[in-house]
Amino acid sequence: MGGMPSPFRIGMWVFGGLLGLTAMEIAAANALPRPLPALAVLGVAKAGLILWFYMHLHQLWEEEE
Amino acid sequence: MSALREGHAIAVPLRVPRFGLWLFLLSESMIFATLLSARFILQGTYRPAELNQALGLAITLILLTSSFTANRAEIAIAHGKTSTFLRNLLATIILGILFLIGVVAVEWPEAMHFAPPSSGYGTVFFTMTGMHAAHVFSGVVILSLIYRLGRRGAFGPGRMWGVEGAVKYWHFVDIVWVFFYPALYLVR
Amino acid sequence: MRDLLRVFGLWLILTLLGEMVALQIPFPPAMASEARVVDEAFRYLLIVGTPVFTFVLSVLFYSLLRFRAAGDPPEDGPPVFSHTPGALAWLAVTSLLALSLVIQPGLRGLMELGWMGPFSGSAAADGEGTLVVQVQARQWSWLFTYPQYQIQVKDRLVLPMGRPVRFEITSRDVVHSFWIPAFRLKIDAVPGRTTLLVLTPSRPGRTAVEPTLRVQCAELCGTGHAAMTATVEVVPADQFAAWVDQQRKQ
Amino acid sequence: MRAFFPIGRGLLGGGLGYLIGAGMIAALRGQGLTAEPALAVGYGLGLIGWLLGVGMWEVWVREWLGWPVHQEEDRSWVRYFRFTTDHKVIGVQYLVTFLGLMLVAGLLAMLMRLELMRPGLQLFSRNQYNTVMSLHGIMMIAVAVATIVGGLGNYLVPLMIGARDMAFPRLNALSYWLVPPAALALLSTPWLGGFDSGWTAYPPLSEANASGQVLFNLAFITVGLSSILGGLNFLTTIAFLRAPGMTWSRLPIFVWSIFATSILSLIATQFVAVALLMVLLDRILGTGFFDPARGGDPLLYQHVFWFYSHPAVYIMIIPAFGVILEILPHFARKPLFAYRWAVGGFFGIVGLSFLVWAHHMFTSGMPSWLHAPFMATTELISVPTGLIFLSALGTLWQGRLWLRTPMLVALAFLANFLIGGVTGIFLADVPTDLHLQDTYFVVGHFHYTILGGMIFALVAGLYYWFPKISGRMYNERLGRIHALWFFLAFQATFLPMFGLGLYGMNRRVADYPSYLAGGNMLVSMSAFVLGASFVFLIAHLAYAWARGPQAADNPWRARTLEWQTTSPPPVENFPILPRVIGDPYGYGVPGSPYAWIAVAGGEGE
Repeated sequence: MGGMPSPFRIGMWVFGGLLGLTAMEIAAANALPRPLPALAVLGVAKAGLILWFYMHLHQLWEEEE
Repeated sequence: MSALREGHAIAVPLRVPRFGLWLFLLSESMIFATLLSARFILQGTYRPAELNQALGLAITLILLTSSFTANRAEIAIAHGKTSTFLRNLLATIILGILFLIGVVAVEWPEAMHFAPPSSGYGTVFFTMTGMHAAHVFSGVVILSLIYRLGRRGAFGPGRMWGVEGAVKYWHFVDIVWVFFYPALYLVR
Repeated sequence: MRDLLRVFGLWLILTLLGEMVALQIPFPPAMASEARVVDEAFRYLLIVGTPVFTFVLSVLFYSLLRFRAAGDPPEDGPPVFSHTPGALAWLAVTSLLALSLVIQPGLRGLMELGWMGPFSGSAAADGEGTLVVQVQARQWSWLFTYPQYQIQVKDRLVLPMGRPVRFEITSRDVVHSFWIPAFRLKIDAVPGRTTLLVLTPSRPGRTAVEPTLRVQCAELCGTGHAAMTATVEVVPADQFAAWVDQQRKQ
Repeated sequence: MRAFFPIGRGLLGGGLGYLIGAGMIAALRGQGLTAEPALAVGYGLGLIGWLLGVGMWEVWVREWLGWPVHQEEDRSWVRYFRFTTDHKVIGVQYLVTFLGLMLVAGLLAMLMRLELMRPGLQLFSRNQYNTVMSLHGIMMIAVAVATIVGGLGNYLVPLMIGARDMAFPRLNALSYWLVPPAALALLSTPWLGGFDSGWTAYPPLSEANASGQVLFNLAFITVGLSSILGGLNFLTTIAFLRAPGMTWSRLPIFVWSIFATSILSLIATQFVAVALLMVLLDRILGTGFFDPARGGDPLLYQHVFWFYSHPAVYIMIIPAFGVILEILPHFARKPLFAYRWAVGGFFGIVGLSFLVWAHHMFTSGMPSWLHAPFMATTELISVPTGLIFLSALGTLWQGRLWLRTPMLVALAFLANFLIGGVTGIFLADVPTDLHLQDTYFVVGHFHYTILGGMIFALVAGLYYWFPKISGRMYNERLGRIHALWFFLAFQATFLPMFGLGLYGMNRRVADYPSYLAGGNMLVSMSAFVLGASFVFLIAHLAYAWARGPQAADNPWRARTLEWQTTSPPPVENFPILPRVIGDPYGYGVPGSPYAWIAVAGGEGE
C-alpha cells in the first residue's frame, strides 16, 4: 500500500481499462461475423483486471502483511 | 473457556478468512459456469434481435462503475479516510440498486414476450439474469450492513475484514456479469 | 523371500481355481448375433480380472495367516516406508492393464457393434434386407411401427429370424430404455430424439418359453416402470410374412 | 426441557417461516399451502426461520447488526442439542444424526426386500414402492456423503493436526444444522404423493410426477450446501491451522483424504444444485430446460447431474480409503507403506473424477463417439485406486497384525472393495455395460463399493475411535462377532445380485418375472440378517457408551496426535498445542517420537 502510483490512481486506470475493453466487446460484436472467440478473450481480460487489481488475488500467495 | 475461544478467534490471521472467501467464490462460480454452458448447449449462439442493447450496455456500465467505487471505498478505509469510505460505499449501494431496477423493472417487462413458457432463449435469459440479480441483491444487503457498521465506526486501517470481504463479493458479482453480458447480449 | 514364493504359489493355485470358475459361468441365452460380442467381452474380462482379484486376495489371506500376532504384538514390524521400484512397477502394470482393457474388449467390441460414430447408438444398417421397426415408448407401454409394412402393434414385437433389424427408438413422455435381455444391447428412449439399435435375431423363440426374450423398460419411468414390458416372438421368415399379412388385413 | 429449547425454537421458527412464505404465495396465486410455488418459497423461509431459531440469531445476526454476541457454553449432555461451535460436539451430532438416518433408510431397504422376496405385489402399490426405493436411495447417499466426512472428519481432523478447532467454527455448526430440516423434508414427501424418480431425479419424469419431488430437490440442495460449506471449512483448516512442525508430509493419511474430498465437495456439489434448481424452475416457473419441444434437452440434466454425482462417489470413498489406511499401520505395527504414492492416488482420483461422468450415460442416447474417451478415463481410475491397494497391502506385508475389531473390519473392507472394483470394470467397458447398465449388476457393484466400502470403513472407524470419542471401551468379543456377521451377511446379500443382473433383473422395479424368484428370495433372506447386524452394532455401541469400561487414553498405542490427549479430549483439545517432530507412522524406528506434547508440568511425551 502507499507507494508512488497511489492505489486510488490504479483503481482509476483499471476502471478505464474495463471501459475500453467493453467498448472493444461491442465493436467486436458488431464487426465480426463470429464474435464468440473475441468476446471470450475480452471477457477473460476484464475478469483478470478485476481479479488482480480489485480483488487482490495476489494476496493469496503473499506473506501476511 | 470462553476467553480461550475468543482468544482463538482473534489469533486467526487474516489470510484464513480470506482463503475461505476465495474458496466460497470458487464454488459459487461453478453455478454460473453451469448456467453459461447451458446457454450455449441449448441455444448455441442464437440471440433474439429485439433485446434492448442500450439498456444492456447501461446496466453493464453501472455495474462496472460500482466496482470502481467499491474499490475506492476499500482503499479509503485502509487509509483511515472514513468519510471517503462511506461516500463511495453509499455510491456502490445506489449503483447496485440501479442495476437491479434496470434488470428487474425495465428489462424483464420488455423481455416478457420471450418469457419462458414460449421460448427457449427466454429460459436461459431469465434464469441467468435472475440468478445474477439474486446475487446482486444479496450483495446490496451485505454492503448495506457494512455501511451501517461503518457509520458506527466499526472499521479502520487494520480492522477492515468485513469491508474487504463484502467488497470482494461485490467484485465477484461484477465478474459474473462480465461474462453474462456478452453471452446474453453480444454473441451471434 | 520364502514369503514371496509362498504367496506366489497361493496366487497360482487361486488363479487356477478362479479361471476354472470364470470359464464355467453360464450366460443367459444369446438370441441375437450381436449378443456374442457382449458375452465374449464379459468372458474376457472375467478371465483377465481373475488373476488381479486372486492376487490381492492371496496377499491378504497370506498376511492374515502368516503375519498375525498372537495377541497384543510386543514389538513393531520392520520400518519399511516405501519401495520406489516396487511402486513404479505396480504403477506400470496397473496402467498397462487398464489401457489394454480399453482396447480389448472395449474399443474392439464397440467397433464390432458399430457404436463409434456421431449417431446415438448403433451405426444404421441400411442394407436392402434391413427391417425397420420404429419404437415409441410411453408411460407405460411400447408401440411398435413397421413402416415398410404399414402396421402398428402395441406391447408385442414380432421379428423374423436372421434378418438385421434397425430399431428407431423414441419416447412420447419421459426417458425410457429399450432392452431385450436375450439380445443384450440396450439404449434409452429419449423424448425429442431418436436413438438407433441394430440387432439380428439368430434363434427362434418367444417370451412365454424364454423369459429373457422380452422387451423390458430399463430406465425408471414412474409408477408402471416394473410392468412396462412387451412380449417378443422371433419366427422364421415365412411365418413373419404370414403374420404381416394377417396384421395388414385387420 | 432446557435441552430442547433451541430445537423447539428452531421448529417454531421453521414453521412460522413456512407459513409466512407459503401463505404469501398461496394468497397471491389463490392456491393451497402445498401448491408447488408455495411449497418452494415456504421451504426457503422455513429453512431460514429454523436456522435463526436454532442459534444463528445469537451468533451471526447480532454481529451483523453490531450488537454484542453472547454465546452460552454448556459442558453437560445438553450441548449435543445446541448450536455449539465445538468441532467435537458437531462431530458427534453428525455421527448420531446420520447413523439414525442410516437406520431409517436401512428399514426402508428391508421393506423393499420384503416386497421383492416374491414376484408380484404384496406389500406396496407400485407408486409406494418407487417412493420407498427413492427415499432409501437419497437418504443413503446423504449418509454416505456426510457420515465419515462430517462425523469422523469433524471430530478428528482438528485433533489430528493439533488445532483447537476448525477454521470457521460457526460455519461448521451451520453445516450441521442444515441437515435436520432436509431430513424432515425428505421424510414428509410421502404426504405429498411421494416422489418416484429415484435419487437421480431424471427429467422429464421428475417434472411430471407428484409434488413430493419439489421437497426432494430442495432437501438435496440443502444437504449439498452443507457439504460445500463443510468442504470449504476443512480445506482452510488443514491449510492454515496445522500445529507447528506438522508439515504436509507429516499429515496423517486420513487428513489427506479429507483434504482431497473437500476439493471435490467444494467444486462439484454446485453442479447438482444447479441441475436440481433447473428442474424446480421448469416445474414452478415454466422454463423449458429439459423440454425438447421448447429448445430444452433431457440429456443436459444427465450431464450436469453426473458431473457432480460421479465425483460424489469419490466424496464417499476417498475418506473411506483414508480411514482404512489410517487404521492399517497402527494395527500392523508398521509404517504406512508408500505414503506419498497413496496421497498421489487420492489426487489422481480427484483429478480423473471430473473426466468420467458420462460413463453413467453409455446407453443414454448421447452421441456414440463419446463412448471411447469416457471408457478410457474410467478404466484409468483403476490406476490411482491401485496405488491405495499398493499402500494397504504393503503395510500388511511382514507386519505384526493385531487383529482387533477395527482391523478385522478394515481387512473386510479390502476384500469388499476389491470385488466392487473388479465388477466396476464390467460397467466401465462399454460392450458389457450396454447389457448390464440399469440392472442388479449395477446395484451389486455400487453396494460393494459404498456399503462394502464406505460403510465398512465407517464401522471400522467407529470401533477404532470409539474409545477416544466416548471415553469408554466397546466389548471386543461382541465386536468380533459383529465383524464376522456383518461381513458374511453382506456377501450373501450382494453377491447374488451380479447373477440376477446378468440374467435380466433390472433395477428399481417393484416386481419381476417369476424366473428370477430364487435369487431374489436368497437376497431378501440375507438382507434381513444384514439389517439385523446394524441394529446389533448400534445397540452394542450405545450400551458401551453408557456402561462400558473406562478406556485408556491410547488403547491402540498409536502415534497420531488424537491419541496423545485424554479420552475424551478436553474442550481445548490439547492443554498446550503440540509440536510435531517426526513421522506419524514411524513404527519400528527406534527412538522416533512423532510429537512433542508439553503437559502442564513441563514434561515431554
